[in-house]
Amino acid sequence: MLLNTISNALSTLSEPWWKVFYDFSSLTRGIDEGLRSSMSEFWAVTVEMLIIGVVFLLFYAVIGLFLVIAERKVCAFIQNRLGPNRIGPFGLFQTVADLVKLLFKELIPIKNADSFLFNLAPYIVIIVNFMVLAALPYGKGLHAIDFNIGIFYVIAVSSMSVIGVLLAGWSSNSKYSLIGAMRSGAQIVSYELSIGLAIITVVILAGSMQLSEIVEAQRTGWFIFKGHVPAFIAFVIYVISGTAETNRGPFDMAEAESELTAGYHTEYSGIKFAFFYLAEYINMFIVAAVASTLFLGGWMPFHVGNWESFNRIMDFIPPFFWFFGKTFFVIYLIMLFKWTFPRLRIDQLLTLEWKYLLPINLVNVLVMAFLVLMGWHF
Amino acid sequence: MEEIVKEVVIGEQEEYIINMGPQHPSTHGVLRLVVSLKGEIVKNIEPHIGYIHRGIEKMCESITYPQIIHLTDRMDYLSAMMNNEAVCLAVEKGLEVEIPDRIKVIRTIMSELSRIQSHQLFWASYGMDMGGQTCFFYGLRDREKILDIFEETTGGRMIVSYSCPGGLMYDIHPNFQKRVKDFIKYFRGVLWEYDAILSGNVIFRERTIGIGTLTLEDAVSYGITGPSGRASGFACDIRKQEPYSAYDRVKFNEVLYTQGDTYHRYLARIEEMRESMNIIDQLIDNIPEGPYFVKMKPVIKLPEGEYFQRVETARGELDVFIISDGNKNPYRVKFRSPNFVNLGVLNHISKDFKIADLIAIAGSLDFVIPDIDR
Amino acid sequence: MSNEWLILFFLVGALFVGLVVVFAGLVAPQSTNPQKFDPYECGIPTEGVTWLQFNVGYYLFAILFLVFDVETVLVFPWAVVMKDVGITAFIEIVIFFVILGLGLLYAWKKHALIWE
Amino acid sequence: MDKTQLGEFVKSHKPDATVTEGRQYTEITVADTELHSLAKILRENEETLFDFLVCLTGVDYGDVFGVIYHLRSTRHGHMIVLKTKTSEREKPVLNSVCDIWNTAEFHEREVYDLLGVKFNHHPDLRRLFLDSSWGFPLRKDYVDDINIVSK
Amino acid sequence: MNSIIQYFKEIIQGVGSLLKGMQVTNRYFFSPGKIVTQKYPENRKDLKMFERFKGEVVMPHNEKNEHKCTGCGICEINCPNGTIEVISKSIVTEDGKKKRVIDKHIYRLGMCTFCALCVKTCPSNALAFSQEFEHAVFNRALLIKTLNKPGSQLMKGVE
Repeated sequence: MLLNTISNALSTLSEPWWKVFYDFSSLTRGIDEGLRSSMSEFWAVTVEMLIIGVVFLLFYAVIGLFLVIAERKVCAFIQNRLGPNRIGPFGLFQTVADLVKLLFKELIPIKNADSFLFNLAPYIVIIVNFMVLAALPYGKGLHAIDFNIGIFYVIAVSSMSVIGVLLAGWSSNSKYSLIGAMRSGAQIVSYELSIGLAIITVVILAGSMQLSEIVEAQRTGWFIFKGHVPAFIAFVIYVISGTAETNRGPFDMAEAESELTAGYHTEYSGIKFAFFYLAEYINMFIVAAVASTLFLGGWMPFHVGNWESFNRIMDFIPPFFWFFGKTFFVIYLIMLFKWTFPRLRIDQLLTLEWKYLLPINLVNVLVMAFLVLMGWHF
Repeated sequence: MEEIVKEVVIGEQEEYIINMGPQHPSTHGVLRLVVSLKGEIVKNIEPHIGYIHRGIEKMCESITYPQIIHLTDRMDYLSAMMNNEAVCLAVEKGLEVEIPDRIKVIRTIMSELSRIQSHQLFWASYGMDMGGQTCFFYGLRDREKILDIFEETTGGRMIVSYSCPGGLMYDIHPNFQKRVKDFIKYFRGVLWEYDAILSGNVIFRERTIGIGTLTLEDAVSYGITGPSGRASGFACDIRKQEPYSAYDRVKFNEVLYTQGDTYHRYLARIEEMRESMNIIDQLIDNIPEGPYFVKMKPVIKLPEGEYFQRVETARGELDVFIISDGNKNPYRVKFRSPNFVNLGVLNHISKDFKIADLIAIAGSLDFVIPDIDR
Repeated sequence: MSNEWLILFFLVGALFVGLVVVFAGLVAPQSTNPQKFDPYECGIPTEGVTWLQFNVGYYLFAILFLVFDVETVLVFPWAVVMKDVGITAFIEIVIFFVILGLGLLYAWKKHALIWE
Repeated sequence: MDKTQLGEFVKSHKPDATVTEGRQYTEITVADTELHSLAKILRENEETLFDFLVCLTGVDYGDVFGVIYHLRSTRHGHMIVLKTKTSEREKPVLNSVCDIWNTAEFHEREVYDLLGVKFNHHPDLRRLFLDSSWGFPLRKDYVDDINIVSK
Repeated sequence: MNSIIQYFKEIIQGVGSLLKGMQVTNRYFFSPGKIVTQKYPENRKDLKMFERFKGEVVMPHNEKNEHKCTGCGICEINCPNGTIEVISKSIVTEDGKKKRVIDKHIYRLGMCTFCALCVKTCPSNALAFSQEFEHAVFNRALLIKTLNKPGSQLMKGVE
């Protein structure tokens, strides 16, 4: 019956099926109307919820697994290696095999650990991931929840995942984990600020906190170009502090494998460890997705002034792919950071934030405000 | 004499004691450091060693001199060539054999290649200690080329057993000179990457400059030799002080710094790679013709006496001290291994730094644990 | 879609973790070796208590963070309406930022920004 | 100073010491009670200034234990060998030179570990490599049927 | 003022050094031709060890199943850790003389340290190193090998 309604919805579309990639709103509207017409409102909402839940679960799993293999391949190529190459073509299914392996591994309860918090920590990091993913605009009309304070919500919720890390480290009853947790605590009290201020720069330009409106405001040009130098500085600061927020190298002090063996997730085994691992990658995706939404125009294609033919070719690429292309570009940048730089020390981390990023950011916000006031942006 | 042994107090109660090692990614083997912390600040370090103590000195007392060589490979496995050479030089000194130039020059080239590959591995693993995993692969990639040269000539990559009392096990392979020259050319071309990725990196510099400073007085008093000592200004290069093999006929600079911090210990090794390449450049084209082995008696018996040979390995001064009673087995063999002595300074220089600094400092002293434990 | 839908995503996340953990608990082996349950400390039994009170010097940072984070929250609504309100908003925020900047400078000069 | 001058220098301070010109270095044999004071003189005198303890070796001579110190001066570049013997085999005790050269701390611990020679005034004299249940493996009369395979 | 210039100089230098490192890694990412690792079991066919590679000690036999080992035991004496054991037996040759020949030349690969002393000191060059490097077995007893093949004989002319 469900398939029937979907095919009905698809047949009601006025355009060919591939046009869906250009605008998802007609598809979603079609499904919604189809469901409502064939059943009561309660059931229609329930089925919609089921669809969305399953879609996001699949999306989550695919993105997570893909990013893990992508990271392993990227670092392999950077390091003159082949990378995983055994399972599937070019080792593409390596992560699936790893996941299955982790699923069948023993979950070791640590002696004297605070078992409630110990088990709670993975829930926190994963739930936070899902709640942020819900608010991102993936393409035209492909937006689960469009808050009017979207970007504010994203930074507020995404910083919650550090609580998961803190809990994991603290509850493990391991000294390495505890130090890792303390370090992640220091990280949260720093990089939250930079992200906030970098985003404020964009909000000034867009005049809105709603993600769909921010994307829409970039129809005439991406903010990174529109906002001149301040927008670029804000982008750099955002990427740096985003990397720090996700606990990735070179800011991976909380796990610092050469100092704390594995930091906060030393004691986690099997699938519980996999959650942290997965969450790290989804967090990276979130940071990159937000960066591409705010600075690189989200799903907006790349346009150059009045080169009509060029712009038409760019329009031909569906917005959906524009979004993921930009996101993966930022992800590649973040991966390149991790595989190039040595790890910072905890006091350098704080110095970087408080003595460099924060003052620059404050001035940057003022400069941007001045530019907008004068109308000097494009 | 009366017996006065101080009572030992292990740590204080309010300190946070963490075991680093033996199963730790950055102790490079089975070194165990019991670290007392205050917050993240290291207050005391107590090295516990001996996890792989094999009693090489004791074993040497029951085997003959040529057989000792294969044990020395296993002390500082990254300086195996120099370790072999040290024992051979001591034995040859005792027998008063005249060693042909060809052997001397080949030994010198091999030692310098060995030094380069050791420093490459240092660079690789140090990068990894600092969190930049890519360094590890670049370092090992370049090191493989030297190991291939070794393997072609000696049949072994790390465990070479190349020198033997009276000369060398094998003559150099016909491709040897060409391969070495190719390697030098290649390595000169990629050495700038080492600087681009690590030495010049602002994060790395901030993490190492001014950390774990060792003064000249302490370096001498603690007997820190090798690049670690020279970074503090301690001119301890035995290749200059007591030239052995062909070191008296090559020109090279002793890499000396005065700062003595972690960064300069690191830098000294990078510069030494350049100096080693210069030495090889001077020798590789003029390997004299001649035999690669001096005919020795089938059973080597050192005349009664004491023989002391100092050799500069990649990590510092290796002394071989042989006491012979005239038998085919030595009476007592002592290896003064550089790592063992260098370990003694770790507590002194890493006090009051952070855990991350401890890793940086320990890494910059470049321990090879089998050499500590012997 | 309305904001109440967030509950859905909360539930999806929780169910995802819960179901997978339950599944793993069913299929994963159980060990009987008591040493396996020791916390990892490089293969050596832990000395002393793990949850010891110890000094991590981010108290000052936490306070500074509070100050600046509240400020960021205040600036967000300003940023949205900045364009419409115009020059008044700009002057106000300059004053606001200058005061904040002075605070940061004060902390800097007082060496509060040094982690110990 | 060259080899003979070093010998004369030591003779002038410690008339009881035996000075032999060895193959490589001047070798000085000194009583265990005299060792520490002689080491201090050699370290502190401006003409000798032996500030680098190159090597410290413990030897089992059968009836007694000996410890051999190889010293080097970083300024003058000369080397000297000090030798001393314990007075007995049952309870071998020597004076530590840790206060003169820091590096002796580890060396002496090693000698204590492997030969059982105790060093007075050593700040932290414990077994270094081995467990306390082990014997002293570098002694000539050490037997270990399990770990030493003899052909 | 100076300190402000210094501040910005530091930032520019720092960012510059970071970009330099990223340039290197980025370049390697986009040049897959520089990959140095190999797929090991797949490249077995064209994997060639160096001729002097010390894989394991073997006793070369010629096509008539003859070896050169006289059973003198010099390799056994020279082996530092008892890897080699030469068991000889006495036989009566055709012309009625008693002669000692090897019964078994036992080589314990698990103990061998590849010091090459046996190969170098053998007076009749009976031993050599093979290029074989895949030694993994499931049973440790399989690492104890008898080097002379069953029924093999001493090569003519070797004393």
